[in-house]
Amino acid sequence: MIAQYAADGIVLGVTLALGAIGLTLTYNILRFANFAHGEFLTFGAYFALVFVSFLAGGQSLGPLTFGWSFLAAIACAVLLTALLALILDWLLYRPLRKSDVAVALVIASFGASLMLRNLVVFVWGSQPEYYTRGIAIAREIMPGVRLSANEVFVVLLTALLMLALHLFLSRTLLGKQMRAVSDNPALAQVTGIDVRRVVRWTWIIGGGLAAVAGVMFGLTVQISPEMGFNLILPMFAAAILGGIGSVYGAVLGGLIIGLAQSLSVPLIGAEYKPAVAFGLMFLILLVYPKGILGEKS
Amino acid sequence: MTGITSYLVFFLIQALVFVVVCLGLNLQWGYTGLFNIGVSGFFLVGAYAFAILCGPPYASHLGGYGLPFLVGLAGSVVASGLVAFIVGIPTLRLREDYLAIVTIGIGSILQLIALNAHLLTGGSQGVTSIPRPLPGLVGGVFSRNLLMLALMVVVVLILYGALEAMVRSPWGRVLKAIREDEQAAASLGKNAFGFRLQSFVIGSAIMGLGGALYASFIGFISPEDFLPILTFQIWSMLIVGGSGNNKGAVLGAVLMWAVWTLSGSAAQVLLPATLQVKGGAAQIMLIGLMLMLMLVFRPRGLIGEEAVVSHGAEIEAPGKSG
Amino acid sequence: MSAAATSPHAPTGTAASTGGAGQVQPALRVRDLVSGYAPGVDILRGIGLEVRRGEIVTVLGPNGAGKSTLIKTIAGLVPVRSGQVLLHGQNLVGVPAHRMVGRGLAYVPQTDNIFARMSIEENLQMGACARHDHAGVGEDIARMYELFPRLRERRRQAAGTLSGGERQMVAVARALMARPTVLMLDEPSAGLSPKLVGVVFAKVRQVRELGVTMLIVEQNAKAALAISDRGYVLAQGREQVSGDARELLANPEVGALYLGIRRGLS
Amino acid sequence: ACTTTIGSVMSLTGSLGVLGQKIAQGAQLGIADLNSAGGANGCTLQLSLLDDQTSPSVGVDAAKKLVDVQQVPAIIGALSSGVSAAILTAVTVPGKVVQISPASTSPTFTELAEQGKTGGYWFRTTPSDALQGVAMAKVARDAGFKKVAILYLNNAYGQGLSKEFANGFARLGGSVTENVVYNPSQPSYRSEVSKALSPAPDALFLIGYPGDGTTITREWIAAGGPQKFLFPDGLESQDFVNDVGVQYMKNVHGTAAGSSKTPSLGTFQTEYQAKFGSLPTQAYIPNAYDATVLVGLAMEQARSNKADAIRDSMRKVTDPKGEKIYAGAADLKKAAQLLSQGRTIQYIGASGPLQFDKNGDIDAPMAVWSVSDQGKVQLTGMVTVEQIAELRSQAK
Amino acid sequence: MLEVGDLVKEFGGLRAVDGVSFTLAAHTITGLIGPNGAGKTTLFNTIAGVHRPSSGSISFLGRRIGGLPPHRIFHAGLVRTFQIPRPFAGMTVLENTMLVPAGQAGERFWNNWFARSQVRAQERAGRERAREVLDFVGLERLSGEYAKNLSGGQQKLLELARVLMAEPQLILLDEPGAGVNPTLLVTIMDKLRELHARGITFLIIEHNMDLIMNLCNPVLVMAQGRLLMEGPPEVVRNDPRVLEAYLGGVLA
Ligand SMILES: Nc1ncnc2c1ncn2[C@@H]1O[C@H](COP(=O)(O)OP(=O)(O)OP(=O)(O)O)[C@@H](O)[C@H]1O
Ligand SMILES: Nc1ncnc2c1ncn2[C@@H]1O[C@H](COP(=O)(O)OP(=O)(O)OP(=O)(O)O)[C@@H](O)[C@H]1O
Ligand SMILES: [Mg+2]
Ligand SMILES: [Mg+2]
Repeated sequence: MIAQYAADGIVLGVTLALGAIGLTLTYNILRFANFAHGEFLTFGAYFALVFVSFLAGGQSLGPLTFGWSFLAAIACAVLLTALLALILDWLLYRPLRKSDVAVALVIASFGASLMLRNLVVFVWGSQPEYYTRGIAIAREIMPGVRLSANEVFVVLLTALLMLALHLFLSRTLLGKQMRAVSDNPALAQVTGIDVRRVVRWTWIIGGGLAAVAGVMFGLTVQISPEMGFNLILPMFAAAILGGIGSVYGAVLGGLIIGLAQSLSVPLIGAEYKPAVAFGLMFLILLVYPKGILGEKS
Repeated sequence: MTGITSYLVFFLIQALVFVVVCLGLNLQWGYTGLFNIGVSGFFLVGAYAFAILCGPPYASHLGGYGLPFLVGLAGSVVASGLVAFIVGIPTLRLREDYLAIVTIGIGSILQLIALNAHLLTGGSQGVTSIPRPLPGLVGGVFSRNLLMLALMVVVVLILYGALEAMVRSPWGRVLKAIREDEQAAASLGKNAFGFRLQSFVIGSAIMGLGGALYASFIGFISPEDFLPILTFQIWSMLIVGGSGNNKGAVLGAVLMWAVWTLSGSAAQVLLPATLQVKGGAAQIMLIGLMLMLMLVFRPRGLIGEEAVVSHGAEIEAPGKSG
Repeated sequence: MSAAATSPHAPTGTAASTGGAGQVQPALRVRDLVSGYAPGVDILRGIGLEVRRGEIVTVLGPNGAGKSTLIKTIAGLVPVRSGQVLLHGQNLVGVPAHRMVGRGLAYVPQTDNIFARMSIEENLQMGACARHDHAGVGEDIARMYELFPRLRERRRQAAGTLSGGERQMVAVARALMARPTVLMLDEPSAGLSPKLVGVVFAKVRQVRELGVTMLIVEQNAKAALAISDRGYVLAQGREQVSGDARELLANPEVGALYLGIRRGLS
Repeated sequence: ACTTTIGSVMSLTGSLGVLGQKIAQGAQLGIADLNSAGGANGCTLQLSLLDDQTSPSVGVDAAKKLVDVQQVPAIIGALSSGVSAAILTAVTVPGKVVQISPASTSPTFTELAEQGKTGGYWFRTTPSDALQGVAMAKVARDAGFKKVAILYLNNAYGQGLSKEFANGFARLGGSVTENVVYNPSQPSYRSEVSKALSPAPDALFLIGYPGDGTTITREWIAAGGPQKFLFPDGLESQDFVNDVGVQYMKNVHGTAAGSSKTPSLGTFQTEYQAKFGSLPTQAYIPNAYDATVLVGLAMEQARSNKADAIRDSMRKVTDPKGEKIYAGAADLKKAAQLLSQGRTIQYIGASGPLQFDKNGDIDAPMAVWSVSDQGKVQLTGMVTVEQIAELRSQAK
Repeated sequence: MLEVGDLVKEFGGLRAVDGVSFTLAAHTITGLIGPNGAGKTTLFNTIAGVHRPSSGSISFLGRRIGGLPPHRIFHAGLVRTFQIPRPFAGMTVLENTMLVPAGQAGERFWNNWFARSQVRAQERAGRERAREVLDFVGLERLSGEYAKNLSGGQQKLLELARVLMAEPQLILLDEPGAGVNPTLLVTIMDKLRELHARGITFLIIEHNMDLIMNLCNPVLVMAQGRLLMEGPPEVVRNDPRVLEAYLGGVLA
């Protein structure tokens, strides 16, 4: 039975991880906690929904409930969400960055989150939506563990994206420039790094990953205006637990939070489930004050 | 006309409750740089402590001590301060943004306790019949509210004065120094952790005071009162008003509470009846938009932080002295 | 030090190091420069300055004179209120700071001049990030390690944990990685041991021999003027004295007012 | 002509926003019907609807604004029990204004009324949770379920209902395999579902609202749980059924306050569809309609727009001895005539007959609903007041 | 006065300070020189409590202070400056200095309610002192300026001003001369002598040999984490090892 809870936790954890990666990147490079990140997930999911209804039809792939067209929809959602992130940066965050009041950015992102969330309600309504009406019913994939094909797909896709991101950050010049900007923006500029370009790419990657996370979540749970908002705190917890700025930290943090939440239900009882993740995070921070994979002091 | 006055009195009481909480947060954030996003939790502790201490006996949960109003307030202050103390000891050593996440967690844990610890808090049913101050003294609704308002004004004035005296003193100066560079402050003999803890505990205790006043004013509390949106409300008040400045905190609280409540009426006036049900979403969008515009055009809030914190170090104007 | 020898930005006339100033454009020219931070408060109040190709020019002055502000203004970090800045005859006013490197102008800030959380090697790589010759970058890094052997030992260490002097080495090396034609150094010797000060200034001379023009701000006047061609003394945002380096050093008034030279000491 | 304003505070946003938007339409329809029947005391009625954002502090402020600035004699709302109670203690009771909620089911209000703290100004057109629990137990047994898993929302509604059901079901010989609580707005409920599923129940009794409810139901199905469901009034919603997927909703047994046997419901549904374009297949919409209509009728009966008069007339317009009046503009017109002749009436609401006891609570029958083969939510039976009373007396 | 015994500070595998022992006599100005990265600053940081010693002992005025937090060490009478200045950026220069004196009544928050006149009097006195000190380091004109707006050298001067406010028994100065204009440095050296005459002990890291030679006796030399030698300036200056590793053959 515990194995089932663990599997449930991992499925939730990878989605959290995917969202937390984007969060940790923007947090690290732009130096503020973007509470509107959750809404990037939401918008990503809804954008994909729009394309799914356009590209409807096609054969579903093997045991999955969707076909190739769905992958195309994900790609479109990624692009649009990245664009949304850029627009938000252009209109809101960029002017605020100039005034270097760090917390103004945080509060502004609260405001943006509020507005975007209700924009979704206004445009799409508050009813939950699904990519396919059918429910992918879980099968026993190991003794005592039942997962649906969609859930397995989500886990694999996340692993793939993480690998790609790792290669990108460690092998490309842009990846290094991102770290340089996060380290010392003024010096980065003097060194010849186009800080604005780096910031743009940060949003594109963060927004894009958020879109994928949103779609994955929509695929395994549901699409609703509140979905991103409900995920934002666990995502933050994951990012911080893993250590801000660390991609692997975010993944590890996501998995830990996912597992903790899931296992708390049989072990402690669901009434305190949201608290368990925080309690655990708290304990871990006492041992690793900078997060598990955070920078050493 | 009297109706409007009566409403304004009511509005102001609630706004002043938020002013109190906002002042507490300003001490923590504006003057110490403690990123506390568990405001709702400390507010909750104060409210429940007051309800338990001052309320009538309850059948199903703790309470019934029926203590006098001021004792209740003191109890709330102590209770929330104590919670802050316990939370603060391990967490105030962490990096500032980690404190944020930990306090979010504390806020939600406290809310869950309020919801689930039936014997202590009455659980989801809430706590009823919380007394107003001096219940027997006056009769009418309006005069009772006036009395409450007078009391709130007194509380806010005392609090404001006390806080100003604190933050404009060498004490406040040390807080600011710690915020700027903890290690340098430590090497100049300032016990950073000790000062942080003081500020965190006092600020949280003030939030608890706000909670107690709220409970007493409304007369009923339930876990629904203490959702994270409350924390967000308080933060937006502080940021719009201008953190690092107690005047800003007061102004911001009153102003943002007005926006928050007026936007409802605005939606009602501006939207046709058939659209009113979608008006809720429009209204919240409006609040979000306002907040963002406000920040873009005045990122330091309406009244920005002052250059000089301590009274003793005030000179004419920066750069022109000497 | 051949880093600059093959610099794509190096001016074509490498012989310019001694060339007549009249015919050849100065590498860097500043005219009537006014700039400042807070609105209404000018820090630089009309400064003129010229650095000819291949020259080393030192700027001296008391603390708060505006030396760093001068360099920062040239580098595009402080807005110009009036006046001209020309690099090889091309206008620099209004060019965004990150494009300066591409034009051949590199700069070592006085403070906060390393990427603290990146390793030494990555710091050096960042210095070359406006370049496109990938092979050359590796060679240049190796040269920097020759120049500062200490850095090779610590190549993987986060630069923020280095000692004060080690940081300074990283900062200078990082700027050289860009293969600039004009290099501005803000107090490169601060915090270096006497031996290293000697080494750094010797290197500065070597770099100059290869055609890199240099503008140096220094408090260590003796060491700096010893390798410089000319010097300017700044105070309160204005030029007070300027002239040949050796003459400045010998000038008793300058010595007493700005260089801390007085009878009975040293 | 004159206008009389009735206040309403409902959750149009926040956690109950989804439900609230539809419920508010019920109140709006009530006002429209009253107006086409000639208003109240010759004046046109107007509904002043404010959003409480599902937050007590905002709700209290909205209510106070209605009472003080707009001088309304009655407030319809709020939905959430926490908000309603805050408004009751801070605004309506001290301000002596009638408050009538269509959706607050918490037993707290009964307690408050018994202590005399509502001044008689409190009413609700939905029964307390205590009634529904036993009714659901009976429905579950009638459907042949022996082992039921409960997943309930962690609030007053969920806690109350799950407890009442568990007691009632045990008395009828059933057993509850797992009683799992869940918190609102969690990203996912897989582990709660796994827990509820573990001892292999016959059916799931899910207590909550659409939104999280949809998530849980789908996760239950995805996890391979039996597609047999018990749903309370909070989940009586066509949208909910559609969202989960009609194909999985073949075996649904639901309860909700109301009666399938009155003509009121049909009229209400037709009118609602005509006005808003879809059927009112969600809980509490008829209750909001009834609350509004009752206020209008009470004004008419009392020939006054004063709050105290409305309070005192509330029971007179639901007098079992009076002439039966059903929902819809036509009947309301008739009611106006009867009242002007000084006759007594009994308004039978869209949610069923409404008899207020001294605490402002109603004793109502519970309707039983299910999902038809076409996937439509429909009423299929009812548990009468007497049956409920009997089941409850067995408990004591 | 200060006794350091076999002190070791490791970072990961790196021994930045490797078994250093020395004794600082009261009323001396001791110089500490050594190549970049020798471990001088790390030694300071370990003495001042920023780092915990990996092993070894530190005692000050007979009290063991090894491992105490920095603020406790300050109160024991030992103050240090930072090599890379760390002013309180968002505070004015005057506030930066007025902050320093220990035991200010106004630092206990309740005194600001109940003992206001005492606090006020102390503030007045503190302000006077701060003005004197700022005047001395030449920052008087900037006392109302935000510290972040100071030039690099001015920030170093502010560092110095702050320790002068503290009236400690022992001052550790980490490169007080770096980036400071030589003319001003001459006056600063005069002032240090004056303070020394009043009984304050100094330990100074410096690369400016003028300062070391004129001011310090004895001089300690560190290299690669170890104490290389100790002696009067002339001896140290002429030691071949020092010449080779530190001075690079150039005499100051
Ligand atoms: N936190 C740290 N982590 C790792 N290594 C460190 C750390 N701090 C210092 N070091 C290393 O310890 C050695 C000694 O550094 P320290 O700052 O004490 O040198 P220093 O003698 O003060 O040199 P300088 O004269 O250049 O300031 C250096 O090689 C430095 O890289
Ligand atoms: N960011 C800033 N904002 C406002 N004023 C500044 C800022 N930076 C420097 N100043 C002021 O400008 C003046 C000149 O500073 P600058 O840094 O150019 O001096 P400097 O000549 O480099 O001195 P040093 O030798 O001490 O480095 C100083 O009085 C300083 O207070
Ligand atoms: Mg400078
Ligand atoms: Mg050092």
